[in-house]
Amino acid sequence: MVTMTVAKALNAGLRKALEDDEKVLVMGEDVGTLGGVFRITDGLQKDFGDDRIIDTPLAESGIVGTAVGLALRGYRPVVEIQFDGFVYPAYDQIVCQVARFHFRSQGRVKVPMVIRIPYGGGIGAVEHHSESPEAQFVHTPGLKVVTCSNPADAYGMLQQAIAADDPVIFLEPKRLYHSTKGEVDESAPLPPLWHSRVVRPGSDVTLVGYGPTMSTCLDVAAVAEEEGRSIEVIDLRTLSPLDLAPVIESVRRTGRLVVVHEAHQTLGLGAEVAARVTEECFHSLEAPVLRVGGYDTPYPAARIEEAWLPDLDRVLDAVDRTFGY
Amino acid sequence: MVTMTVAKALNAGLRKALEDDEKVLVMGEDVGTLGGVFRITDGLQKDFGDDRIIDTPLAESGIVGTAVGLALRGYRPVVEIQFDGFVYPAYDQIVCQVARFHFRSQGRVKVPMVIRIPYGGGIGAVEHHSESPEAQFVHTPGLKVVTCSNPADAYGMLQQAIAADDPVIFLEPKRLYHSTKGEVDESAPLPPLWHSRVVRPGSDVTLVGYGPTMSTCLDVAAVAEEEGRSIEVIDLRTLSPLDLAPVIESVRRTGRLVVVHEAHQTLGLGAEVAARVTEECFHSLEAPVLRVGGYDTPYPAARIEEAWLPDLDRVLDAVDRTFGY
Amino acid sequence: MTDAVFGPAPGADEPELVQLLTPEGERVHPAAFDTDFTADQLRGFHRDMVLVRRVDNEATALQRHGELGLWPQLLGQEAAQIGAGRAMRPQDFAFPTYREHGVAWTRGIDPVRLLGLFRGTDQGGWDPQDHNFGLYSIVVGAHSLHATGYAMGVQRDGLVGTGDPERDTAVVACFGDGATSQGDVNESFVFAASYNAPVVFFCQNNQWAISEPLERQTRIPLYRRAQGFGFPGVRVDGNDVLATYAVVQAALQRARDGQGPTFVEAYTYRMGAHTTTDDPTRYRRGGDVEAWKAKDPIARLETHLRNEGLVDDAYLAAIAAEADALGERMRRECKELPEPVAHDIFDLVHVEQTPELAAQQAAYDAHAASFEEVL
Amino acid sequence: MTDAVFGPAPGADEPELVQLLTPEGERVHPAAFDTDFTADQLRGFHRDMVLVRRVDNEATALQRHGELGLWPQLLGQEAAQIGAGRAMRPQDFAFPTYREHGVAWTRGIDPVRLLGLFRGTDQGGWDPQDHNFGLYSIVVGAHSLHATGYAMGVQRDGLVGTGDPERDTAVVACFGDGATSQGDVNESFVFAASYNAPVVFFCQNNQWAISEPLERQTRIPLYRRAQGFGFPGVRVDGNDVLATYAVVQAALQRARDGQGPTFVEAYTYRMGAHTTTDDPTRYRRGGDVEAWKAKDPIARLETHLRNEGLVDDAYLAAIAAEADALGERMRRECKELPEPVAHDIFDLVHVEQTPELAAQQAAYDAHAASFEEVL
Ligand SMILES: Cc1ncc(C[n+]2csc(CCOP(=O)(O)OP(=O)(O)O)c2C)c(N)n1
Ligand SMILES: Cc1ncc(C[n+]2csc(CCOP(=O)(O)OP(=O)(O)O)c2C)c(N)n1
Ligand SMILES: [Mg+2]
Ligand SMILES: [Mg+2]
Repeated sequence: MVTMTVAKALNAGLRKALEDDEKVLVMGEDVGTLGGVFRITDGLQKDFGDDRIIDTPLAESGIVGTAVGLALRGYRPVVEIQFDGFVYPAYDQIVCQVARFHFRSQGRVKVPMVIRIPYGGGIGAVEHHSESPEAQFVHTPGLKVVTCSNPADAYGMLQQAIAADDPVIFLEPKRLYHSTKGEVDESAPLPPLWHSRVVRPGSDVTLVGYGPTMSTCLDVAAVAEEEGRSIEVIDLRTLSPLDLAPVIESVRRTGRLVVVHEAHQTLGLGAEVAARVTEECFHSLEAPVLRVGGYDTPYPAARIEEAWLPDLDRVLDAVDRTFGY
Repeated sequence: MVTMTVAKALNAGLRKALEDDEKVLVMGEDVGTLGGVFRITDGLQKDFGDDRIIDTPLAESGIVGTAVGLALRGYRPVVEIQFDGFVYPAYDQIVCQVARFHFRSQGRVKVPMVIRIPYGGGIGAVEHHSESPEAQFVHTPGLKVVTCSNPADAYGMLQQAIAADDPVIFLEPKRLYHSTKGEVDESAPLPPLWHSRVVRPGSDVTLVGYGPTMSTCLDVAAVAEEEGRSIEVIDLRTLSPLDLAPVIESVRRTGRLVVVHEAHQTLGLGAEVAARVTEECFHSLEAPVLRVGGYDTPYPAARIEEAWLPDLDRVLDAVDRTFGY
Repeated sequence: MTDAVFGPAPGADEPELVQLLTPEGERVHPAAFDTDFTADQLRGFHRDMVLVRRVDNEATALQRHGELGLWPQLLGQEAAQIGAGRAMRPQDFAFPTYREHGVAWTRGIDPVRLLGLFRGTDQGGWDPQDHNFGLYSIVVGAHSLHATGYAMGVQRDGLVGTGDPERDTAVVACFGDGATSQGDVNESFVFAASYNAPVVFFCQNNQWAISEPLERQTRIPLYRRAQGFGFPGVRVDGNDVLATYAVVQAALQRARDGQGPTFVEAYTYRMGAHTTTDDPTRYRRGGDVEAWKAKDPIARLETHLRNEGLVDDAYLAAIAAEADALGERMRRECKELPEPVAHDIFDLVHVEQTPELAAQQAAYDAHAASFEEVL
Repeated sequence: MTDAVFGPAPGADEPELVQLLTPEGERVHPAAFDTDFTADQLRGFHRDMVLVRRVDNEATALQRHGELGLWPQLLGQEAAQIGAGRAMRPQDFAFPTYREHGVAWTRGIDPVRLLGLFRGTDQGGWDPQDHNFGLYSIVVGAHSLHATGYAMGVQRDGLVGTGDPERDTAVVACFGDGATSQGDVNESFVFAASYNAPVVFFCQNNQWAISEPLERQTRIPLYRRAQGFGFPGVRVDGNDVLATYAVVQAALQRARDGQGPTFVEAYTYRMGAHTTTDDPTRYRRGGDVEAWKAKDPIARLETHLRNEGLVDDAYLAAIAAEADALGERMRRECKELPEPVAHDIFDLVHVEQTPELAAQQAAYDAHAASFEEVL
């Protein structure tokens, strides 16, 4: 058991993956000498060489496109996109190429690769540095999409994503990189990748989040408890496939569900969770599923991001509203 | 009143817009001499010259990016993307530039432009030619997204989209281009752009579609009527902003709602409609909102596309299922 | 255009083509790239071109008869494709566009396998690994990056510059003149140059991107694009199979030797429509087709072979018969291509199927079964 | 690298820089691009550079004091930016990146307006139309296409080649060495060449893209990229304000005259960090900074001005005092920048607000009000 930050856990997970399989490569802008702008790849080039830890030209489509070629040649590239807002130049490669190679080839070809994206807001950054692009990838068949919310998951899920034979979008809540510490047992078996997880049991309302919003969700549960309300908190972890079994089981008990994410509310992941859970739990629901997402504006200037992002108050408010039906 | 196809109506609408405002430009691959691969721009270059009807190099990001520059210079570019599947190379320009210029400039700058995208399946095409990318644009703040399902709307909505001061994604159901005829009154006032419309009144179930699925929806209503069920059919027309007022009004009467689209079901537009309508009509709903979308696989080979696309039977089946709760 | 301050406009003059065989079938010997061919090689090129032209004609006819939804014709580009394809070694890997029927032929892909994509029975009818030949790429330009990445993999495998002809490996990215405008293609030049990757960019300049003439994409000869990225570019007569072979072979050898990327512009002409749904009469310029007909790739080699006494009427009749048989087989086997099964697609999305897709598959099956019961 | 078949590798040799003023402050007279400057012009360049360096230092300090979230330093690139910016006419339009504080200065943007983006109070503090200067662009390369499109608009407005210096208009796209790898930038070369658009691609090669050295992006001098697209490219000493002015001015005039695009590579060095969050000690190579210090853009012009007797201590002290006052004003006014109001953002998404956003705005207002009541 070692205590480490999310950033360090990701670094350790990458290191382990590089040690375990010599076909694993890391590539992206500034991932080499610099160790990445967030230092997630710190020290890796020194230890694994620049054939495996590859600084690339400044072109995201080029990075993902050449990673596809490397995967076709039998490698397992782990691509770093420097910030969420810079994944869009690679969108065509991700959505039309990465996601479809296996399908187009009638299942003959594999393109195992991981696209790591530091995502989400709350770090006071300039525009294009605080986005939550997950819904667009979840809507895309052929991609798997996961996100971690703590060091243990960061360490374990990244290794499993790299080991998976399917392409995985790995979303890293950048706000937690250096702020969130936790215990990581590097010798324990890795936690399952494709499952969501109840992180706090409760009986009155179900609260679902993932990645950067998990700490808000847990804060809400703590505050609500003082007010006498018992909230069950679930960390989705895997966004595609969506593992809603624990959510459905929970809602059948609680009758109420609130979903939280930073992505824009319209067609954010909450819409899908609401639609599916309502279909599965129609007779159990005491209130409609409520969503707390980023507003449907572009991500705003940093000095008002806290008003824009889902926070304790907006989530608590939604919890309250579920009792108003 | 003239009877024309959707293709011809779009051509007439473009021609009218070009006549009305000399700042309107048309640009894209093969839109000039050829008149576009679907002939939507047929004859325009001959009449308006190659300064206004602009054949572009083969680069979608370049097309949209230069259109942004033209809009900043005071023009109103109407961009043609040759097929839905080729919009993704321009995704960064659309999502990070077109959609945000006004916002980033604190409202000082306008980028009036229309991006026309022939979309949807059912034409027996090879891969990348049958996609429904609307959800991704609806999730993007700063874009407005509309689609037409008949010649009169094609003619009127396109002109209004071009006249709008905001960027508009204009989705054209390519399957209807030459197959669907209807009356167009070129002298009548244009129909409102930002409103959905009840196209067939009914009382037992509400059925919502748009663009290429409208004829299926109307067929479903006709068949259901024979079975003694009265279906109210609504054509959304505007996907962003979503005009759900008529849907909500309808569901409050019918208690049942089915949403149909070709886009992949997960995080397709149906998810948002379901989430919002459930929130607004919680106590009126007799059944959960059901969705009939494309399956969550890449668009398949043409010989099975009919099994993949929402069709009469799958929609009827969903209608039936709303009575099973 | 010349400028007092900036000097002459870069590279707008028309260059010489590398040519080994004139349109009249005369063998010429350029200083660079001259190559000796055996009689078997020459006859082989001829046979290849005759057969792929037949493949193309047959597929076009199949489309007319409603058996295919679409067919992109290669007519006129046989020499470029056969020359480039035959220059490859088995271990080399090619990433094609949608029109690479000739290259596919040289990689041992049965022409019938090409039809599935256009018949709508599949989206890629062969295993790229079996033939070292990628799937046809519909999105213009995207695969150029795949080729470059694959070449980076070859480098990491230690398979450049070993000196072992059985092992040293090169990669080919095939694309058209229009594709050179795409960001992805230019990014592949950046990456290939930056890593000195063993990739040959093989551009068939057939003068058109659907209805748009070359001038819309570039104002200088296309092969000079490479200069801007720091690697060599060459224009070769793409209707001359010998020259295309020689130039591509040299470029591949450079790549295999570890000298990095090369751009080869095969200067040719699309004699047919863009695809069977295209109507070139709307945009073609008078006389072009006639002028290019005089440069036909097959006719010139046939003249040369006859002049050299390497083929006679009997030989040519035998090849024609082989083509007839191939055409006949294509017609038959096209209709026998296995119909896709909707049930299966849910298995093909991922290597490891998700519970969601399993559920959709089950729902699909139940829905389909409910009809079988009714019928 | 030379190749027996393909000849020498294209353009890998290092070129001469266009230079009008040596690092030692000596005025030289190249055959092309030599230009006469008035004393006022020379003093103006000097003042500009001193003031923007102060702007840059002040903003860096403001970041250290927590008043800005981030600041991308221009230190070392003053000559490149002032030279290019001053070469523009009022009617010309520039599309900047995020580091263009010097160009912004020449377009009459109050330096305080630059701070909002980095303080987090706005995402663009000026009206592009008022200054013919676009918003800072964070997405590397994207705005190069906007510049090209804008230039296409200028063409359509009939404002090239009229011969009227008040009307003929050129457009400048500013970007860095790293940006040249982006598809968008290369596509802007394609479009600009295809339409002969009046745009100058002004590339500040400051040797680094964050931690990545120039060699990762290109293996030949960057200005030669333009050759591959058929328009001229020039490398100019980006630490020489006179040379940069002269070259950019000539390129702009070409554009205004209707001769199309030009690529100008201003060869310079980023003396500071990439931004205030960057740690260049992790990647810089020993001696580089020292070597470039000797080429300082301000020092060399100051030497020249002194040698020519165009400035004296009193003059320089006055400029320093002006810089102090500017710095002091920036410190004060930075803190006075209006705080953004969350309510307002719902009004800024569209020209015509949607009912959905009106509803979200109302919900936001109600939520915010509920706290005001509580507090
Ligand atoms: C990204 C993308 N945009 C547009 C298209 C539509 N399209 C198909 S082929 C083609 C022209 C291609 O021209 P070129 O690269 O010269 O190849 P050729 O067809 O002449 O062999 C276009 C525009 C596409 N397939 N992909
Ligand atoms: C599309 C995109 N990818 C990545 C980044 C992150 N990023 C910001 S600046 C930079 C380096 C830019 O280098 P260069 O173009 O040389 O400009 P410089 O900063 O040196 O002025 C990178 C990678 C970005 N802003 N945009
Ligand atoms: Mg072509
Ligand atoms: Mg730089």
